[in-house]
Amino acid sequence: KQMMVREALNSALDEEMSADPKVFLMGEEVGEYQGAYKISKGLLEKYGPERVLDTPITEAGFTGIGVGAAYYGLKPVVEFMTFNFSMQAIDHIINSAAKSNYMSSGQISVPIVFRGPNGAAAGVGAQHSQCYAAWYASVPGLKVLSPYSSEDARGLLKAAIRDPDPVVFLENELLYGESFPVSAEVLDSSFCLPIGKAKIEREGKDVTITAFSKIVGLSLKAAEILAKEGISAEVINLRSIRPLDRSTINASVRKTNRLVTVEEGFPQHGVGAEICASVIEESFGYLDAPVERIAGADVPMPYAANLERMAVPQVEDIVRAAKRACYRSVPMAAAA
Amino acid sequence: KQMMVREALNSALDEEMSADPKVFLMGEEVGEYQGAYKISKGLLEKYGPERVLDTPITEAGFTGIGVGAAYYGLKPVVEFMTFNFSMQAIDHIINSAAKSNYMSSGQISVPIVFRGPNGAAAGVGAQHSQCYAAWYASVPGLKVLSPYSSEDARGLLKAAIRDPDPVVFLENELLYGESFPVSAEVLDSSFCLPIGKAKIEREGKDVTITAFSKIVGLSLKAAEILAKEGISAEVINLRSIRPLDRSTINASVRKTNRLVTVEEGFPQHGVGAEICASVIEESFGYLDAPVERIAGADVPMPYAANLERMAVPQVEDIVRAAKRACYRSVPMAAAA
Amino acid sequence: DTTPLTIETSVPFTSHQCEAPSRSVETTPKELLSFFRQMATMRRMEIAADSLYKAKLVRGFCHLYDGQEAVAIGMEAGITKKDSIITAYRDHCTFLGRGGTLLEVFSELMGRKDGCSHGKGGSMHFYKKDSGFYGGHGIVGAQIPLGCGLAFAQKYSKDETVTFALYGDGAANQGQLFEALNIAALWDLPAILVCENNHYGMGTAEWRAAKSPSYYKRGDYVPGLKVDGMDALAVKQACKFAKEHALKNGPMILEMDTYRYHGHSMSDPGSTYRTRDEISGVRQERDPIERIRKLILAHDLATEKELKDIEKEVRKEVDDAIAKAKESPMPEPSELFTNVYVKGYGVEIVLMSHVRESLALKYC
Amino acid sequence: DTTPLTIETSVPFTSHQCEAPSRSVETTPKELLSFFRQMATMRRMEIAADSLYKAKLVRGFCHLYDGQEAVAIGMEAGITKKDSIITAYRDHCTFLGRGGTLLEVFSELMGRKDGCSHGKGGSMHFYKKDSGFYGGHGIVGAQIPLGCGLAFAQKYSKDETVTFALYGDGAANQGQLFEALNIAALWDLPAILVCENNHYGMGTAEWRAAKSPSYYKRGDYVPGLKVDGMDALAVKQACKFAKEHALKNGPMILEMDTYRYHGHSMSDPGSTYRTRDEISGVRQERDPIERIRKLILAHDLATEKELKDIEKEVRKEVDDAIAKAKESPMPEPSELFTNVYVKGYGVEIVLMSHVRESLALKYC
Ligand SMILES: Cc1ncc(C[n+]2csc(CCOP(=O)(O)OP(=O)(O)O)c2C)c(N)n1
Ligand SMILES: Cc1ncc(C[n+]2csc(CCOP(=O)(O)OP(=O)(O)O)c2C)c(N)n1
Ligand SMILES: [Mg+2]
Ligand SMILES: [Mg+2]
Repeated sequence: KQMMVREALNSALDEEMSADPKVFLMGEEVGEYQGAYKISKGLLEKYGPERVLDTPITEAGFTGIGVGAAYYGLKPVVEFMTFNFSMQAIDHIINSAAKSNYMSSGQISVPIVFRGPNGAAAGVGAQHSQCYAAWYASVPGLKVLSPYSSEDARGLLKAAIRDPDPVVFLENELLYGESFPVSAEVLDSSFCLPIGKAKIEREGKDVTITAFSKIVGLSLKAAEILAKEGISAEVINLRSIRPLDRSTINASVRKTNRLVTVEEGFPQHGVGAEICASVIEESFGYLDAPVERIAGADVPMPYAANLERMAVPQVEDIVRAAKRACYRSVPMAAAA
Repeated sequence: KQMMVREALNSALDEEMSADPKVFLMGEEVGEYQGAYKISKGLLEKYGPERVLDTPITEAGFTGIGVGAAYYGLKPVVEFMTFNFSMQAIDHIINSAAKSNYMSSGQISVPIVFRGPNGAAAGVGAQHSQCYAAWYASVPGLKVLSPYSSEDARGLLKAAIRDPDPVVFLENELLYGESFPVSAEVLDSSFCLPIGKAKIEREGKDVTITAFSKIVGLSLKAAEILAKEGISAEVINLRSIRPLDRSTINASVRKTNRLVTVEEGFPQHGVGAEICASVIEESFGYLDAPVERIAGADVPMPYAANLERMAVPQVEDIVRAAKRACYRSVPMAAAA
Repeated sequence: DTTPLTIETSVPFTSHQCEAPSRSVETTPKELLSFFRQMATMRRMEIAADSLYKAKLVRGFCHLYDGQEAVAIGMEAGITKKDSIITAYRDHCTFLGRGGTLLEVFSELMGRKDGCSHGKGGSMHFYKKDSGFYGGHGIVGAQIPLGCGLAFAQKYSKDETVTFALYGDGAANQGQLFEALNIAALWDLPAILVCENNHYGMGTAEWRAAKSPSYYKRGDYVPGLKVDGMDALAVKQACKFAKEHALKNGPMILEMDTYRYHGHSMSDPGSTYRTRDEISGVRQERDPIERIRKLILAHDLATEKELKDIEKEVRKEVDDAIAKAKESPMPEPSELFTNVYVKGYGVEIVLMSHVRESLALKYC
Repeated sequence: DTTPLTIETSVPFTSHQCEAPSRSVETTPKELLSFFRQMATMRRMEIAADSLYKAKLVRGFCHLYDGQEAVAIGMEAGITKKDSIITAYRDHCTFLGRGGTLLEVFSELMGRKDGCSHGKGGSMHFYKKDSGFYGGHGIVGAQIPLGCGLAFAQKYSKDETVTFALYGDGAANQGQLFEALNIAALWDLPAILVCENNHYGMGTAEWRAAKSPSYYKRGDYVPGLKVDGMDALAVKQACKFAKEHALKNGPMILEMDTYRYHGHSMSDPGSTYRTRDEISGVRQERDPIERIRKLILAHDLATEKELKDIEKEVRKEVDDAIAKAKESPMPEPSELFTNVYVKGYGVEIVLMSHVRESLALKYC
């Protein structure tokens, strides 16, 4: 059976709301409009305006309200129309949500989910295209998930809602309409994925490729091309950026001895940098080539189609990096 | 001659305000109160309330106003009482300041400085101790500086104010009262440091230690201890986190073949991770040991003195890491 | 023809903490005809943008202004290009009003070199600094403090000019409005906050988003005026009044009662949260262009035929601009890395471009 | 002694969008005596905290509440522990009012195990969830939406309780207040926004930070009450009134006219931006404890001697608590890593503790 990511998210929300009366959804246009991207379609009708709340365009205010409701024991799901707008509310995500359980020595837990599309969509320009994975995942107290497939979307969103801690859930607008095969297990309402575990999407032995969200798809395509050229790439879908599944990543690198990290966000202090450091810390002696880091270009997102294409990683970039990692055993600098 | 960091910042502000009538200072308590940490002492009296503006406690509002004034061509210096409060205004720093020159193809430049104390002070708890270096320095369009000594403070703040781009200037409260020797050159009103250049604070040949802000001091102490044990450490004061001076760092590592990165901020996606990745990318073949990454503990800052001490890097942590890097040539994981 | 002409506004102004200006607005035949031509151009331009979007020549978000033209036009008539304007993402017509060209608009929409942002900004990020237009902002509410900052700079520089910061009814609930307004009032900044109340923020009717939808009273302590935003002359009168006020006494709020015919952006059909009757009712009774057409005809300033000819001319101008824009090249690949910083990437600025070596291989 | 007693508030309430409650407040001798004892305890506690700070036993920030005690006390008298309270960093007395102990206060201030946050929170981060106290927040203004969120949850859970969200005059300018209030009003949340107007936000007098310092009118459309915050009975009356209102009609604002004797925090002498005369004037004429003392004496509910004895007892309680707190151990080193997440670091949660291996070496 095939399922769209949109449906996967919608059904996960629906099931968790139906299972736990403490779960409610709030955000801009989530109710009457059925969600700016229709993720919450039908939920208002089903659960009523007490549990599906349209908010004004005031992120700081409604996010603070969500966090306060979580203090009290409810389980809010706060939708950001996109994560770019979460910056207006970031103080509540960091200072009010992530740190409260610690500051109160466990008195005030914050079971809340912040979700919405993250990163680049298509042609929406610099202010609407930022990836917040690295920022949020740097903060102790938060968990940060980023699904790729419909299975991920269902299993991780359900895990996030059930989790007692604040979870930042980074979706991708361009995936909403993509379909993925789903098993009966995935469709079962009890289905849930563990937080902090990566998934090996494709096994391989020559080079490890790490990716999350939409980029997993590109990496899989790259792996296919590489296979044709005799390079067997292992593709890791991170799923969880915090906690980062260091053991899966390191185990893979110890097998392949080569690593390409791919992400859409800005390079500096990105997820790739962290993965590189994690591997250097744990598997330095196993690396046969420098880590190849592919990231979004270090510029605000341009609008023009040709520039935009250059600014985000493409399949060919991944292929090229993997080849570099495999064919070249001298340091990159010497080759450049 | 000795000069306190506080004085260094104050004199830099004073001189730039006197040199350029477009420079003005705004923030909470910067005027009549002389600054929460007295950085702006005397400036209100000297430049009047048109150029030294006390604002209400409304970071989003006054930061937006600062950025708007910079659009028009003024050169605002916006003080955050601490950078923790910059989260209320971060959307303006990122979306309104960093991206405007790009989005407008160069029409709207944003010559503004955001400054204030960053990172941990002493005993101020989880909400008042965060380091924002890695976040801001991930964003194209921003420059991010972090001074250690009085020389740094003067030279970098003057550079920041004169720079045509938005600069995030991360000070450290615990350094304000520290004195450093300053040369006549540093005291000259024309003194200015280049943005994007690190400073080798101490030359060495066995191991490279990178640090910024207060941690530079700890690293220098660690280097002294190491020297006594026969290890010659090179200490790099980064000064600029963005642009990061990759060439100075890599040149040093190519000489010492060992690297310890130190910072107070959270480890994941931190400055250390980036430096590690930069060195792996450019100097992989030169590394004789895994990079040692020292960072703040991966927890919100606790209040209790004993816990707080554990949460921030200490001299002994740096010494231990440097020794590990020097004495051990097998991978860390194998040793652990 | 510049013979003075006095015309009554459609409805009286409603005022808060101030005395409303007169309903009698001074104008001239010339002004009315130029209103007509400019608004017709804007209307035509937005309709054309709609088609280009549907033809997939425009990407991403695209927020159209048709229905609201009188605000852009009336405002310009009341102020000068030395005054500053800043607005949100619905910025095509505001840009045109400031003197931007159709070619710049269409080129930007299609991501071409001749765009006002050389294709790097897109629909939401138009600018024209040389005549005081500071964008084009995508984050709801952000332009309000930014506008107050422009006003701060005007006052600081003793320029005797003012800033108009435009925002929607949805944006009017943003906390940063209150923060900026408080500071503007404390510092007597020459800032005019213009709420373009088109009665919906995306799919949310004003009363569902605001406990008090009296946007002209948003700051208790700041004078405000409610204006028929479909009446270009009323807008002109209000903006003149507000400018004078702001130069003397600091900030003021103008609420423009207006309407957007299109959906919120191209992905919104615009018909699920309001009735077709509501839309056609506004079109029939309050359309800003028709209002001016009627005035022109009533005062015998032109014939119906002459007005139709203007519309034909306008249509041709738009078509020509589109044709030209389509020929405008994409930006050079190297433009990806320019304008991140003012001085570009010099020796001092280490670009991490090698992170994606491919870029360098392909284009540099 | 619980014989009813009716006492007039010091000054009338000033109201906005509602009818003010009666100035006649019902109380009892018992209540007045307990007000006296509790406020004396608070006062003594804060003075002791000052000394501990100067002795370097308390670190970082330390914001004292002396002068404002009537707000904490009066509020508790008007509500129940099922209602929620949330406040800013000036939280010691609010915590005590909710039933927290002196030992917990002093231990927390000194970063010890017996602190209400086991030493991990510090002065600004006190909590007592079991009696509805949700902190203790360090970011100016943040507690306002958080408080509205608590109220949301109360309404959602049909608990028939309310939340009091306390903030300062400085915080009252924060945009998030307006955002949260708007939502609270749209959704009829049982939230009471309590502005503790002590007339200074750090070194900034209210009128320098707010164009309109009528904090009880902050939301145009929301009823508000200005209350003498130095009069515990007036505070009680207002809080009762507000609670009833909020359960029926949604949010309400209470402005408490109060005063802090200490500087903003321990680093602020508190005398550069206000005169010593101003401070001593308030002490002499409006002190909340003296007001209750006078009432007790005027109504012959106790003798001066008895009140002095209470003060002595209180002093001893405080000293004892400090002695005990000093003996409380520092938190275990392993506590560094607990409570980051609810379930601690299990197999699933990979702590990056090896990043600072030293920690592991030393303590784990
Ligand atoms: C902070 C923020 N939140 C959400 C959005 C998404 N968004 C864009 S426009 C819009 C509606 C704004 O309505 P209004 O202010 O009335 O302006 P109008 O579109 O009607 O001109 C929303 C929710 C955004 N751009 N920024
Ligand atoms: C967002 C933010 N900005 C600045 C500060 C620093 N700060 C702490 S308390 C304070 C003054 C607050 O005054 P007020 O709201 O009147 O409360 P009071 O201290 O008088 O009780 C300031 C500026 C902060 N904690 N948070
Ligand atoms: Mg609108
Ligand atoms: Mg105050």
